[in-house]
Formats: sequence, C-alpha cells, structure tokens
Amino acid sequence: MGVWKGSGERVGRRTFLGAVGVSGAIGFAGCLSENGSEGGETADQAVENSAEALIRNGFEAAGIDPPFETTIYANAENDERIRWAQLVQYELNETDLFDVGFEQLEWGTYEQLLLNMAENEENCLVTLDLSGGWDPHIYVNSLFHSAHRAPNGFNFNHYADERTDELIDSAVAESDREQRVETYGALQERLAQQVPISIVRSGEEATVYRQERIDDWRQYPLPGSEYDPVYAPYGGEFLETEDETTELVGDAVATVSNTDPVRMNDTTSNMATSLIYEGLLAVDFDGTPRPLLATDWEQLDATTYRFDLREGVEFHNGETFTADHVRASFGRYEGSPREPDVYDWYDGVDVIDDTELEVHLTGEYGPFETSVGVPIVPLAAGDGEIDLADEPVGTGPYRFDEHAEGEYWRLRRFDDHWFDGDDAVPAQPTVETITMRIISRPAARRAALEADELDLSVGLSADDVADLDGDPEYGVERAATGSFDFLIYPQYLEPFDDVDVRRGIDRLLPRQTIVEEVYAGQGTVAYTPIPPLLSEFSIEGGDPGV
Amino acid sequence: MALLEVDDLTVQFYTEDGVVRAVDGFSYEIERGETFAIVGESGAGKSVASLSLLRLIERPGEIVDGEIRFRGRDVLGFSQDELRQFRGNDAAIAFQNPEAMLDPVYTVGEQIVETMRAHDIATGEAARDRAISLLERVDIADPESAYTDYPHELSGGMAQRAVIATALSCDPDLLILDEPTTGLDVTIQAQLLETLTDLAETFDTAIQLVTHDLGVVADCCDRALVMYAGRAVERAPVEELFYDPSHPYTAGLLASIPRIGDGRDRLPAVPGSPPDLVQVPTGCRFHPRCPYAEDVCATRDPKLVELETGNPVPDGRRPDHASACHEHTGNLEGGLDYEVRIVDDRGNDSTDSSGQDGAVSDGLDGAESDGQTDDETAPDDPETGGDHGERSR
Amino acid sequence: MRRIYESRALERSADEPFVPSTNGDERSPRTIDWDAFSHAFVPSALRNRAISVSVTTDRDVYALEEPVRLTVEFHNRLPFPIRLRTDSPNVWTWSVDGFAAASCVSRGVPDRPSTFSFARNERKRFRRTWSQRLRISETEWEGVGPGHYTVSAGVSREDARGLTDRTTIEIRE
Amino acid sequence: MSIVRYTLRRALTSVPVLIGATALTFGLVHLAPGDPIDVLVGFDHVDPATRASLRAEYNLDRPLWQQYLLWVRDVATLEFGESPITGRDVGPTVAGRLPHTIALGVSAWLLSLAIGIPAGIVAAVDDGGPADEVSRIGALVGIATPNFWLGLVLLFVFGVQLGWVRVTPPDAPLASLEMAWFMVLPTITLATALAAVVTRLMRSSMRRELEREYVRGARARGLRERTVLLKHALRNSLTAVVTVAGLQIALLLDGAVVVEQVFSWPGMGQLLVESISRRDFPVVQAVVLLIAVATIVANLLVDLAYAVIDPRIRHDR
Repeated sequence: MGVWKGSGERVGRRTFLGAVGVSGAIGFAGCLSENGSEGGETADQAVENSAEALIRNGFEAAGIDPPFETTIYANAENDERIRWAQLVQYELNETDLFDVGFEQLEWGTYEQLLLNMAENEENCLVTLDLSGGWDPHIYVNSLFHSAHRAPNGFNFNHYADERTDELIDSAVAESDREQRVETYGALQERLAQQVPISIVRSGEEATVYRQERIDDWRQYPLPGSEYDPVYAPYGGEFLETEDETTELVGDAVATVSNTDPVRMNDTTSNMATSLIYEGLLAVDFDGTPRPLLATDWEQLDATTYRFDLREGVEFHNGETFTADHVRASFGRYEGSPREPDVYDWYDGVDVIDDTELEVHLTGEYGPFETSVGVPIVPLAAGDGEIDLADEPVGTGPYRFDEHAEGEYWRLRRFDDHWFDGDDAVPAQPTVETITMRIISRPAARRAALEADELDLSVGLSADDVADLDGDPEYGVERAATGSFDFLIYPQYLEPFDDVDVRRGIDRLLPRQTIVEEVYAGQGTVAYTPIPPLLSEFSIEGGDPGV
Repeated sequence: MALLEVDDLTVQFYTEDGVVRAVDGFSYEIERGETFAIVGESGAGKSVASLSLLRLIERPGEIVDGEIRFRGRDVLGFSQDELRQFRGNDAAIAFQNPEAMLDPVYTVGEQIVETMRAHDIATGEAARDRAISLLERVDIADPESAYTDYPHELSGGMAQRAVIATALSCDPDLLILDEPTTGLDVTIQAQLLETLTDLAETFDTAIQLVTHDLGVVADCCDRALVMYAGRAVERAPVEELFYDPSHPYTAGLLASIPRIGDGRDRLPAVPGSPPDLVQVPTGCRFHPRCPYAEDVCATRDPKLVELETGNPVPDGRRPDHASACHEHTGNLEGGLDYEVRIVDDRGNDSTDSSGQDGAVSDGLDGAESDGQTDDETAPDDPETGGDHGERSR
Repeated sequence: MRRIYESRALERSADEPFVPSTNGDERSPRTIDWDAFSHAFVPSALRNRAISVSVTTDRDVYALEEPVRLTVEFHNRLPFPIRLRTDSPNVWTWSVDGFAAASCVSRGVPDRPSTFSFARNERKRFRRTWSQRLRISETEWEGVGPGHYTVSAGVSREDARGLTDRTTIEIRE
Repeated sequence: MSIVRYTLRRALTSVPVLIGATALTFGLVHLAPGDPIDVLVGFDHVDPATRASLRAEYNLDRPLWQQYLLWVRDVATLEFGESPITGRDVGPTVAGRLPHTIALGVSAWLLSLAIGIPAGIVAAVDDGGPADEVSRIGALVGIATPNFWLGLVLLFVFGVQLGWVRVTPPDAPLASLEMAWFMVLPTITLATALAAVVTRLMRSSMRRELEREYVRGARARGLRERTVLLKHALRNSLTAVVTVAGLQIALLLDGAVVVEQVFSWPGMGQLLVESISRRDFPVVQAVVLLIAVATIVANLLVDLAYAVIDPRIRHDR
C-alpha cells in the first residue's frame, strides 16, 4: 500500500449536513450476500427495513438494547471526510438503533486512534481513504490480512479470517492471471459477506488545464504520475501545446521532500521524478505492463524472469545503462525505508551480459510485472558520488533542472533520451521545461490557474473541478483512480462483532449522496476494495448499483 | 493697567458625578513686579485658577466664563499661535509637582534650551550657556551636571529649581508658582523662597504664588487672596490679612500655621473638610464649617465687599481689603468673635485686637527666613456644623 | 484642584495630580474598544433599555430642615459595555418638583452632546443631599415648607423615556 | 550603568529562558503523536531490523533526555543534522527559507508601524472625533479580518480579476523588483491585523501620555503643538509600542504560517507546516528553536530600545 492519503488540507468550507435523502442504490454487498430474501425488492424502504432488521438481529444476539452509543470520527484536515462521516452519523441515528456522536481529531491524534483502536478496544467508527496501485494485492493485503494488524499494517480492526488470509496469500503467490482473477473474485465475495470494513466510494483523479495552452490531456489514473502524459512513449502519449512556447507550468500540492527512490515517501516527490526515472517496465494508462528500459521479458519459471535490456540508453550524468545498473539499483533497497518495494519478492539478479539478465524471486509473485519497474539509477548513486536526494539522476526524457525549496521544481528536456520516435510519439517531447509550482492551498491553486500562472492544475478540490468543468476556457480530464473511502468497524467489540450488524450498517450508508453531494460527483460509489480501475479483477465493473 | 487682570473667571469640569465648578467668578489683578498669593486648602480650586491663566485647562474641564487680560490683551481670545508665544514667554508656570512637569526622557538642559528656542531667545552654544547660568541663578550647586541630568535624577528641591529655571528661561513678566514649597523640607523651602524673592527683584517678574501655606505667604508676598470652594473669600495686602483677618475662614487658616515650640504639628483650626464641589452648600459656602454661622448664612450668598465701604468689588482692582462674609454686609447679628494675638520671638504675648475691628500695632514679623510666622489666630468657639474629618495636608 | 479628582468619576494617579482621565474612555489598553463597539452595533433602543435608573431617599418622611439624602443609581443590565448619548456634558440631573438640582437658576452648562459610558453590568451610584432649600436667585435660597415633594433623576436627554426615575417624600412640621 | 553593561546583563538573563524554550520545544515535538519512522517507511510492512536500524540512525531509540542532550550538543555547534525525511541537512534547509520569511516579516512589520503609528497618533489627538472613529472602526475591521480570508480576497481581486499582481511568486531573486511587487499583497495581508493592533495601542498609549503632566508642562512652556506631540508625547508612548512591535515578531511568524500558504511563499511558515505534517522532527525543532531565539532576541532588543528611549530604565537598574 503505497500512498497514505491521510491528511487533506481543505479548510474553510462549511460542513455539509443538508437535506439527506435515503441512499438511492441498493447495497451491492446486499446483492452478493447469501441472504437474498429481499432480492427482488428495489424500494429504498425495503433496503432500509432489511438493514434495520439485520441490525436488530445482531443486537438481540448480543443482548443489546437500542440505541447503541458510539462515535464516528474524521480528521479535521479533511473537509470532505468530515462531511461524509456526518452523513453516516445522521443516517445511523435516523434508525433509532444507534446514538452516534461525531468527533474530529487533528491528524496526528487521529492516526494514533486508527493504529491503536483494536488494541485499546475503542468504541468508534473511523473514516479513511487509501490509495493503491496496479495490482489488487495492494488493496487487500495490508487491510485484511491478519498478519498486518495495526499498528504495523493497515488491518486497523484486527480482522482475522483464515479463509481471507488463505485467499490473499494464494493470489499473491500465483502468477497465472486467470487463476488470480478467480481467487480475487472469491476473496471479494468473502469480504462482502464478512464486511470487516465498508467501502463507500472509489476515487477519481482530475486535471484541469487551460484550453488555450493545452489541446488535450490524458489523465494517468494513479497519483505519482500526474505529469507522465507530457511524454510517455511507453503509453503512446505526449503533449502538444497550443502555441509555440515550450514551457509547461503546473502545480504540486506539497514540497518535493526526497527524490531518492529508496527514501521517497510522498506522492509529490514521486510525481516530481516520474519523468526523470525509468524502470525496466512501465504500466501504461490502462494498467498494462509495457517495456521501458527492458525491451522484452519472459517468465522462465515460477520464480525466474529474463529481461532483454535496451541498448544505447544514457543516464543524465553520462553513464551508459547496463545490467549492472539494474542489480545495483535493486540492491540499494536493502535496509532502506522503501525496502519492501523490492525485497518483498527480490532474491537476486544474474547478469548474463550487459543487455541481458535474470531476476530471481524468493517465491512466485503475482504482482511482479507491476512491481519490477522501480527506478534504475546510475552507479554513481551507489558509490555516494551523487546524492539522489539532492539531484535525481535517471534515464528519463526529462532531467532535473532546478529546485527552489517550497517554490517550484523544474525539469528540462533530456535531449539524449533513447526514444527514437514512432507513429504515436515523436522522438522528442515538445515541451522543453516543466515547472511544478508548489502551492499548498487549494484555493491558491485555483487562483493561480485562473490568473494564467498555471497551464494546468493537478490538485484542485472536487468543488473547484466541478466548477470549472463547464467553463470553455478550461479542459477537465478525469480518471477513476485506485483510491477508495471506507468506514472501519470496531469488529472486536459487541455488537460490531456480529456480521449482521455490520452488514446492516453497510446497507444504510448513503453512498450515492456522498459521491454527489460531498464529492461533487467526483468518483463512484463502491462496495468492494478492488477498484474498477483494475477492471479485470474488480467484480464491480459496469454499473454495480442496479 | 495692571499686568494681569482676571475678571469673573469661571472654570468647570464635567464628571459623571456632576459638574464641578472649580473656579467660580474669580476676580483679581496682579501689578508688574508684584508677588501675589492665592491661598486656600487643597481642593479649593487654586491650581485650576493658575492653569486657567495659560489656558491649560483640558477636557473634561473648560473655562466657561470670565476674562483674562494680560497687559490689556485678551488671553482667552488668543489664536493658537499667540497663545503659544504667550506661554512661557510672557507668563510661565511651575507646576505643583515639578518632577512631573518635565519630560522624563530628555535632560533638564535639553528642555530649557528647547523652551528658549521655541521663543527665539537663544540657540546653540548661547542657549546652553544661558541655561547653565539660569541653573546657577536658581542656586543649583553643580549647574553643569544638572544640565545633563534627567529629571528623575534630581532631588525634589533641585527639580523645583530646575523647573523654575526653565520657567525663567524666557524672562517672563509673570511667573506662576503652584505650591513651590510643597514636599520640600523646611530648610530647602526657606532657601527656595529666598531665591524667589531675590529673582523677582532682579528680573522684575511678577509672581503669582499658589499655596496652602500661609507661612510662605507671610515670607514673600505683597498681597493675597484667600480662596474657598472655588470662590475668593478675602483679599488683602499681606499685613492686613495677617493682622486683621476679616473672614472666619482666613482666621481659621491662620490658626493652623505651626509655630516654633508648639508640639502639635498642624492644628485642625478649621474643623471639617472643604465641600464637595459638585454640590456646594447653599448660601455662604463656608457656613457648615463656620463657628459663627447664623440662619442667614445658609440662605444667602455673601458678596465680596470692600471692608471700608461695604460696596461690592466685582472687578477687584484696587489693593483694597475685601471679604465675603455677611458680617461686612451687616447681615450678621452675632458678629465674628475671635481675637488675634501677636507673639514675638521672645515668647511675649499680647492681645492686640479683638473681633473684626482689631488693629495691628506691631510690625509684621513674618518675613524671617526660617519661614515661620509668629501669629496665631484661634477661634474662640471651635464648634462647627461640619464633620471633623482629617485633612490631607 | 485635588477635590475635583477625588470625586469618583475622575481617576488620577497619586503622583500626577493633573491627570484627568476622560470619562469611561480607555479604561484599559485593550485593542478592541468594546465600549465604542457596542455604541456602533447595539441599537439605541436596546441601549436605552439596558440602563435602569433608580432614585432612592434615606427615608420617606422628613422633619423640616432635615437634609434629604438621595441616592441615584444607574445600572447597566447587559453583560457588555454601553455608551449613551446625552444632550449635555452634565450627563445626568436630579430635580425636586421639576427644579433641576433644586434650583430655579440654571447652572450654566453648555448645550452640547456628550456621552455616558458604562462597563458591562456596571452600577454607578451617586449621592446628593438636599437641604430642603430651593435656590431662588443667584445669591438666595429659600426653605421649603411641609408637604409632598417629588424627587426625580434621569439621564440628560430630551427623549429620556425609561431613563428617569422618581420618588416622593413628605416633609412634616 | 553604561548601556554596554546593561546590554550584557540583560543578555545573560536570556540564557535560562533559551534553555527552557529549547527543552520545551524539544519535549513537545517528541510528545506529539506519531513516529517519524512510520512516515519514513510509509507504514509498509518493514523488517523490524530495518526499523530498528533507522531508529538508531536518528537516535530515536535513546531516552528522550539523551536525545535532547545530543541535540543541544549539535545545535550548540550549529549542527542541525540531517532530516530523516528529505535526507538533506536541516541547517541549509531552514536557512534557505529564512530570507523569505524575514523579507515578508520585516516589510509587514514596517508597514504595520508605518500605518499604525501615524493612525494611532491622529486618533489619539482627535480623541473622540471623526478621525478617531474612523481609525477605531478601521482597527476593528483589521483585527476581525482573518488573514487567510483577506489574503484570498486580495489574491482573487488583484491577482485573478484585475491581474495586477501575480498569484504565485515570480521566478526571480528575492531582491528584485518583480519579487517586491509580488510581496505587496502578502505584506498587506500580514500587516493588516498588526497595523490595527499598533494603531489601537499607539492611540491608547499616546492618549495616556497626552494626559500626563509633562505634556501640559511642554505646552505651558510655549512649545509648538507638533513638538509637544511628536517630540515629547510620541517618544514617551513609544515604549508601549516598542514592546508590542517587538513581540509582534513572534506574531508575525505565526501569521506567516497562514499567509505564506495562501501566497505560496516559500518561507519558514510553509516549512513548519510541511515539516509537521510529515513529522520531520529535526526541521520542526530547528524552526521552533529559531522562532524561540527570534522571540528572545526581539525581547532583548525591546528592552534595549526601552533603555534608549527612556533614560529612567538604564539608570534604575
């Protein structure tokens, strides 16, 4: 689980507690459940009745007289989260089965609550969102596997289910795609029955750009690669600017804190360097692994992959790319903060010659192809000759140009980039420099965009995106992303230990309202942890609501 | 034309408790080179009367009526600029609390020079030399060092002298000294008064001396005005005031002067305390404290009349002897029954006069430099209608 | 001089006998002048209603020539400061049978607006003594006879409705 | 006592304050919830051995008092160490932001004094008059306006609508005309509340001085009103203003946190917010320490300014 999207920074908007209607869609989880007695009914009332009946059952089993008192939490920095938590609070209190209070905490305190809720047996409902990458493993492992209990993992409510563990373990140790799809299907059904947490919404990334500067923009679905569309030969994408100027100015929501891949710990740094570093493989805009520094690869056996490396690739510092770079780059992860990125699967590399190597895994590893593309860095970085934290050096189409702390981060076109051009993408990016202005306030980002100081913004609030969507001056490009919002139940605690209670609450969640009212239509309602972005694995694909 | 003519001056302060008429229809005049005293208890309005002369009354107070003429010019009609030139140059004042009168953040010398510069008297080196010589003139022992001292570094007596030096820096025709000797010990008081008398003669400066201490008046003044609750109750040349006090209040004040060899420090010879000026007594303001008060005193306000003629003296111009008591308008039945005894240095005691007709045959012996007077006036009947409150001074 | 400043409305520090602090203003160097704030934002109807006025005498019946001690109290009932506009710098008056300060002679206070300020919940109490004499001219007073007298007090304002109070006393032979 | 000796004595009394401040900030930063190692490893399932070695690397495995002493030892030699998050030296990181905050802070400070002092004088002299009312209402509005709101409004009106100034800082050196022009809005934003405070304070302080006897004394000496006000009353009332103006340095840093974010100004405020959110302890400590030192130095300067303004102070002690 790469990105911890805990603390948003939106301030100043009124919390939403307006007219709250009954959720418009029947819970998808309900459809999945074995208890299909109300299958044919679609009326909201029926959903609600069945939901309340479920909760009542649970209460009776536990001998609890309603209303049951509890508290729902959100962190103070995230306005949207506060609003949807309050919607849930309202919905639960409407049933008279619960007496739910609401509390917001500062992020640090909130984080502690989350990580220690099970240990302290806190009577709390907690709201959160997480985002992952291109492999389903990321979305389920840390959240549901009993080995990843908080505080060392994201299994916050210490959910433990043998079958779940088994499915997660077998899916990750399986490299056959079909087999994996099946396993994840079974896993999601299992989770839908158990409801250790309720998934509410899956997120969306949006970029707003000025039409006069940019004709068209393709959104990369995952955070960390926002600027890839400027020049991504691996995905057949590049940016044509409207006029002859070759400078592109965009925004970054935070300062670039560390650009060494083995120490990188935030999305902004990732974003700032994704055009600088290249890996063996890249995952294209649709989630398909593509060759990058490797020209070809094949799986020799369950734990061995062979790669043919691209020739004539030069690093920004003049080194020529060889198999040794791959080995050294992988090796740097050992004992580093980002060790698991590689050492979850990596056993070693056999360098056959400069352009051919074999990667040995510790075991069969399903997500290998989406994981192997870690940045390949020059040997000088391993020698300590250059410090990647100060000056990232890679083989990408752009090289690091200038960094004004807290002000901007600038990339310059790398003219010796290896790509020779093809039908879709020219040999050279049209944009010569990319400046990412660091603007930490969403309102200031919008102002800068409107004042023509930005050509594009990747960090507008949902409201601002919706606002500018109708404006002909601006183009808005959205993409479903690998993030989802969810509600954590204290399933270690009566009556939340009863699956009926959790299932009942799950059905009451006003998902549609949350998406429409709180997120201004950004994102979609969600029921399972594997987002629609991973269409092959997600069992939600299409329109799950009906 | 007198140097200063004050006519029917009335000054009011507006407080939440009510309107305080601190000076109520005040008239007097000061001749060139003359030393004139305004005497009264604390709270009688003496300081307000002095500040009014330079139009230094500020909110919530104001001069509501009357005229002040300086060399015949209407002070109340001065423009801001005329007023500024008048202040310090024509008439200078030394406040009751000399240390507070000077700005604490500038040296004494800077402030003297500043005053001279403001009136184009002197600048630069000349101003400095003049300032030091002024400090020397007011008997400051080390004028050079006093020049560079800050006000808080001076002792009370030194500060008073420094303030007087500042006041004299532009050769004013009128010097107003508000309680110049208050807070100083007896020896320094005496030295200061000597200095003042000396200066008044040298510079031919008229002095208006405001004090509660009749001893000071006896030492160095020509004429005096006794003030009670905002009003002038008696006005006379100093000899007459001392030997023939014609208002019971004056008599009471005289009785309170401490004497050598008298064990008692201050005699509460005028029992009770001055009235609250937001609500002065009806009739004669002094009547609640007056041992001789009769019914008429409570219902009629006695005018200030000339003793000899019994005529009102609204303008108060001549060096006459006037008093505001029904005794002198013929309305008092019982009369004023007190006597004045003159005691000389040798302790001989002779009763020279009795009642309002008493005449003084001995020479006034009060101008001695020890600042003590030897007169004692005691009302025979100390019983009064007022409270027997302690007075602060 | 000193006497003026001993009256309760004027504060002064011991070492600075000339310092008259203007009424109600700058009681503390707070950044926001709540007094002015309330003046600007509290409607005048409410401001008038906020202040209650009462006149009391030490007894109901007096012997002839016995001083009548009266107490006038203004009380700000609201928990924030209130500032009233008045028609005169003499911000409040008392009267006997309509004679201001028991006098037929006006006191010569200029006609100009002023203000009367109250801290939150402040009570201001003033005392007056009426000697049972009415001033009939500049220099003469006359004792009143037995009978009923109305003593009243109020804020100096033309439209002082609600900002006045009265009480009746009897003087007996 | 000479001014030099006074300075030395006064400076010495700051030492315990400084020690207290450092201990307190160090303690607070470490008592805050959250573990920097968690941030560093992004909550991934990291080998406990790796975790432990990272902890050891940043001395986080030692008792708090040892960490404090180690830190003090380093700080005393101006060695702020390396940030575990960015891997960069803390000293240069903080120093890089410092000029921006100083530039903004000083200009806002000067502006607030340039507005507040004359406005306060006018209000005090006009006591109760129309100018006083205007300044009173102005100050009220100034204090009541939240600076992030004011900043955004200015940004939208002058940046977006009118396009007179940039919304984000230009790519220009700090000491350039473009930058100076850009700084107008943040300076106004930051200065507004301070100017209001200074105005009110100047007014009340001046009012108090105007009622003192020496002012009457100065008038009695026949000085020009301007001299009375500006030479005498003003200098005396400055002591109060100097106090606040000095303490405002800390306030400015406080306001800078918000204003710097609104205007994307790469100063200490931004750095502090960023560092707190990513739990970059060494940077947070360095920034807080700097603020503490700045406050202490400001206090020291205030006291020295007193001594210059008011001779009584240097003589009394």
